Amino acid sequence: MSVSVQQEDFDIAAEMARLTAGDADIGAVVSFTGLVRGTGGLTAMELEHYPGMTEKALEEIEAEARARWPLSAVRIIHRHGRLATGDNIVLVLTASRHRQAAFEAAEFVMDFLKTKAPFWKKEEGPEGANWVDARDSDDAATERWG
Amino acid sequence: MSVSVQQEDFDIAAEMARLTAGDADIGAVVSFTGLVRGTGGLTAMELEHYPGMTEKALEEIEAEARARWPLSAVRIIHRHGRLATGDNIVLVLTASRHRQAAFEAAEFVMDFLKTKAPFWKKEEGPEGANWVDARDSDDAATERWG
Amino acid sequence: MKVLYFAWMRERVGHGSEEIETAAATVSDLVGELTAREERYAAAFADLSAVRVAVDQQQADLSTPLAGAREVAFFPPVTGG
Amino acid sequence: MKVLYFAWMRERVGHGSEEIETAAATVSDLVGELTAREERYAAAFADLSAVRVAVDQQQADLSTPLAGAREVAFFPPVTGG
Repeated sequence: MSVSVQQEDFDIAAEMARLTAGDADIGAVVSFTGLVRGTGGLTAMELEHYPGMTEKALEEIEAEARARWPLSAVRIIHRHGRLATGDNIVLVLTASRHRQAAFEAAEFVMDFLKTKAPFWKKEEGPEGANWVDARDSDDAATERWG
Repeated sequence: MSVSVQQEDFDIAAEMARLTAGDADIGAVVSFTGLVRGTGGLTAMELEHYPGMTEKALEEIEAEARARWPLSAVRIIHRHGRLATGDNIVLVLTASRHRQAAFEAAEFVMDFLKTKAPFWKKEEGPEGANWVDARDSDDAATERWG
Repeated sequence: MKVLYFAWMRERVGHGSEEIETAAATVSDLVGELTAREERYAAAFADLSAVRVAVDQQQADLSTPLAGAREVAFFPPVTGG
Repeated sequence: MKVLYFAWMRERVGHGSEEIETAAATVSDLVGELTAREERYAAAFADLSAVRVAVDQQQADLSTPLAGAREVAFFPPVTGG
């Protein structure tokens, strides 16, 4: 199972080991880890999602990445629920023979995840809790993949 | 110490934990792991390097990346000596507030490492041992950074 | 038909899920019916440029037909990752 | 001056390091002196397009002056990562 939406934290070393096990053709693994930033006095966040559609969206994102790059393996884990500053939010792993495919596919997955996967962040800081606005730069990042 | 040249394997989870510890501004960590591929019946390789110059080259590569992107932390570990199929060769970690800087810096470090750091691979396969030729695509990848 | 609301749309409407009887032909018609109901719905849909919609868990828009649809979800632009 | 050889250049020359007395003004002069010595040096430097050089651990080329240099290294294009 290459896509997971879960409350629990993930173990990047275990995920990488599982990803590359038994495939001697993998020469490059890229990981992206997203963390809760404490900028602006933020102490925690609540991550809401759309159960059912979220998994479907992540699977579509993975399929699209596999169609565009020669990938040996992909793993996407996105957490939901309450997360504190410094906690992991998301893990994307891409494995390929060569580094360029792995790098580009990981970036692609993150760009699409930011704009297509139904997650919403509510940040808790010194002035109360606020829903995070979508960033124009994320839309722009997604558009560059055509 | 953000640059290491060593025979021993590395622990990506421990390295990531050390990289992000105590810095609440990190929102994105990208890792690149290079592995020994078993393609073409390769069973092992010997990785020779230039002690002294290697460390200097990696430190220059790191400094160049930090000058180009707003990075919170960088870690480069390159192994040398005898490595078997599936073994780790290199680890590059980049941490930043946002994902684009972390992705670009990790790619940049790898492109420069492939063309500027004094390492030479001798692969052992069914037909004996052979020094790996430099790849034109690595030179091209480095040139795109101007 | 099941109608879902997420994030601040859920908070404005006051609940995350409801079953409704509707003959709305499109998402746009459904939005019209909902906003006519009560002030809290009107508040949730006040700025349609900030509202996204999925029909049966597929991205949709105001013109998407609802014939045969079982689940419609309204939410703000996503902010995951 | 210390002269180092790596990878297949080391194998062709037969050793990885040597101390030499030289008055060579540039890397190019030094290559000329070495290749004139013995066949194994000539073999190592046969294709100069495949030879890279560092002077005191800094990337250099055939025209780099050697005044004051303590360490010169010859090697093929790098293949790390």
